[in-house]
Parts: sequence; structure tokens; C-alpha cells
Amino acid sequence: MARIDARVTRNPFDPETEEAAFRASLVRSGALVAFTGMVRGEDGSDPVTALELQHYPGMTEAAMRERAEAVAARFDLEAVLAVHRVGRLAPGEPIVLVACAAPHRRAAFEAADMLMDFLKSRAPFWKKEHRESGPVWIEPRSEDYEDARRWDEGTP
Amino acid sequence: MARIDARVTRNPFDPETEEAAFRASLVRSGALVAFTGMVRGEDGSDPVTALELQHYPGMTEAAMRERAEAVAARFDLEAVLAVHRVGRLAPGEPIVLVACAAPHRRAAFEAADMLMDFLKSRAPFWKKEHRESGPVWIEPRSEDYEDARRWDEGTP
Amino acid sequence: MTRILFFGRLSDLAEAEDVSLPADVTDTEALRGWLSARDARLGEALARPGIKVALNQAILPAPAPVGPGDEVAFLSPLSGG
Amino acid sequence: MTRILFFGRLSDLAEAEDVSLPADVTDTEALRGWLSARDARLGEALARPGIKVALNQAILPAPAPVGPGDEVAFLSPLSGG
Repeated sequence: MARIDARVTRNPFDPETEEAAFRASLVRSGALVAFTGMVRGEDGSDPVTALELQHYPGMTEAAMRERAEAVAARFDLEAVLAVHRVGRLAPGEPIVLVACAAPHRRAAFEAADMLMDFLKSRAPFWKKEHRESGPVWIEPRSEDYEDARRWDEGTP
Repeated sequence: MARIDARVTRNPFDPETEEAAFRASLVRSGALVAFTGMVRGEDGSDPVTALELQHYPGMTEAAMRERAEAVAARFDLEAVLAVHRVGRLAPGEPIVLVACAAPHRRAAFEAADMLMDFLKSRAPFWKKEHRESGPVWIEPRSEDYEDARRWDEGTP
Repeated sequence: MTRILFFGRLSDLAEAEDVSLPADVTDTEALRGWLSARDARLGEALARPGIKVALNQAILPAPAPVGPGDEVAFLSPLSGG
Repeated sequence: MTRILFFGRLSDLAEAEDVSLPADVTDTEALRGWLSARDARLGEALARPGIKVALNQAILPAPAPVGPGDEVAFLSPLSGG
């Protein structure tokens, strides 16, 4: 079973520092896929001034680990890293880092893709965008739910 | 059209340093997918002691840029980075870094996946593994060709 | 006491609280009705599609018994990543 | 002079060279034949499936004319990434 490191952080984190430590820990991987999600600021006429991320302390950490374990059970991975920021974020700041290391590249790509799909619509986080026009709670788009369903057992 | 930075290097490179500079250059992306390929050392009873990577100076750089442009033409990307090492590499050393930044995560994932498939079987690099039992030239597996074909126009 | 929590959009409408449930509030569905009767705006938000209920940090597939010592959370649609 | 290059597995069998092509070697296919006649081991390797020919750094879909000033490369199956 892959090594799993899943964390929630209220402090800013540096994706490349996390990735470098993750990469240094690998002994049998030929492929590492890392996804970094960042707060988008520019968005037409009503820019985002801040992003607020809420979580459910305890439940969120457990859910992240459970999602990472589901991914590790499906693909031949050496290690999985998931770091998710909460609190108030400025445009450009990293929200999430997911990194999957595997002997072969297809497993690394698909694992990172799957874990992001799960974090997007199946982990207890809530996002509120503060815009010049006021705050807006963000809910997954129907394609986010569909993306996550791609990985369900028995789904065509 | 996305900004493209495609390079061949004979010197070792640091994927996280490259990624940090790449990420700092972004202004409209919410998603960054980075693939790092590394020399695998452990491999059963006949470990790889070194990997030798050959390229065709001039043609290889042009082909990398062309492949990156094909990817950028297909997905909504802000920027594409591709760094490919040549020369003699030790186990664990990074061979290739591909990073794709996009407003949305699906484009970033698919673009990085496509560019890697193309570099694997459609860019002029040649790989020779030095093993304890002697040197072996590596050729793409049939699945590498199939992976690359997934992106061809008109392929189902 | 039973701990009640609200997340996402719902957290704009109600604060976390520790309550002594009335005798007739014995499951999560009755709890939802009780909260809605106390606060019409919250009630409307709790009736929206996509609201999930977690009991002791596990999302419930269907209403479940609830009592003293339990932690019940009302979750707006999840949105991470 | 015409520049001839070999990559991948082929580079173990032959060195890059600048040659004056005989009068009857006017396309890449004839060049392959001429090289094979000079060196049977190289010829065998050049006949393997998957060998590609590049003229002036562009891979050829079919044999093409070649002459002085051209650069012809024989490429073993590509294997990057």
C-alpha cells in the first residue's frame, strides 16, 4: 500500500517545497504527477478579492485520508500527498496540492486526477468567493459531480 | 495562444525550481499540472546503474516546441513548460518535466498527459539503460504508441 | 446536550450550538423540522436540495436516531479543491 | 558532401560522417542500400521495422531525393520522456 500524507493547513504552504520533500522520499517511482490549485483573481469585470475556505475539523482530515486511500487501492502508487488550505486566501495563493508517485506514468496521472475529482465534490470543504460585488458561496458544477462519478465502481 | 518554454538540457535541473518560476509567471490560471519523470534504479535483480539519453540537436528542440504547440492549440492553456534532460543520468535524477497551466483543471491534466505521450514516442530522444548485465536500448512499448494515438484527430 | 453544526452557506444563517433536544426530537429528520420551526430562513435553506446531514462526522444516507452526546452537522454542497 | 547521422541503437553501429555520394545514390532509399552494402551489420539494423529517415531534420513519410549539402539521419525508434 502506498504511503499517504493528507493534511489540512490554515497557514500558507509552498507547493514546490512540499513537492521537493515528497520527491526526495521516493525510492521506486519513475513518475510523479502534481496538481496545484490556485485562487483565480482575474475573472472579467467582477474580480475575486479573496477566497474563504471552510472545513469540518476532524471529519475533513479523515475524509481526505479516506479519499487518498481509495486512490491508492486502485492504482500501483508508491506515495500520495494531499495538502489543502483553509481560511482566507488571496488571489494567486495555492489552495490545494495533490501529488502521486508511481512506477509508471499512467497510474500517476490517473491517481492525481481521481484524487482531485474526489476532493472537489466529495470532501468536506466549502468555498466562498469574495468579489467586488459581494460574497458568493461556490457549489460544485454538475461536471464536477460527473468527474467524480467516473471513478465509481460499476460506472461505465 | 499559450506561452511556451521548451528546452533540452545537458546539465541536471531541479524540477521544483523550474515549477516555482513557472507558477510565478501565471496570471490567469487556477490549475497547474506538473509531470516529473525520473530514472528508476530499483528494478528487480538487474538494477539500472545509469541512463543515457541521446537527442538530435536542433531537430529535438524544434520537435518539443511543435509538440507543445499542438497541445496548446487543443486546450485552453495559459502556459506550457517542457524541460528534457540529455546525457548520462544516475538513478533518481529527473529526466523530464512537463508543466501545463490552465484556468480549469481538466485542461491542465489532459494537456500534460498529451504532451508526455508525445514526448514519449514522438520526439527525437533515445534512451539507453546501463544495467549490471550490460546496456539496453529502450524502445517505446506498444502502449506508448497507443497512448500517443489517443490524441490524434479522428481517433475514436 | 446535542451539538449542532452548520457548514457552507448554512453557516451564514446559523451558529453552532449545544442544545437539549425536546422529547419528540429523536432523529435527524425531526431535528431538521425543529430547527426549521424555530427559524424560517434557516428552514428554507435546510430544505434545499443537496443538503447533507452528518452524525458524529459520518454523512448519513438516511435519517438516523439522535440523542444526547451526538454531534449533528448540516452540510451545504461540498466544494473543495 | 552529404552529412549522414545515426541515432539510438544505430549510433552503436555507425559514426556520423560527411560523404560524397556515388552518382547512382540520388535518394534516401538508395542511400540506405549503399550504406548496407558497405556494412552488413549496419544494413541489417537499417532494415529493421521502425527505423525512420529524416532529411534536413524533418522525418520523411517516403523516400526523397538527396544530394550535396543535405543532412540525412537514420533514427531508431524514438524513446523520450
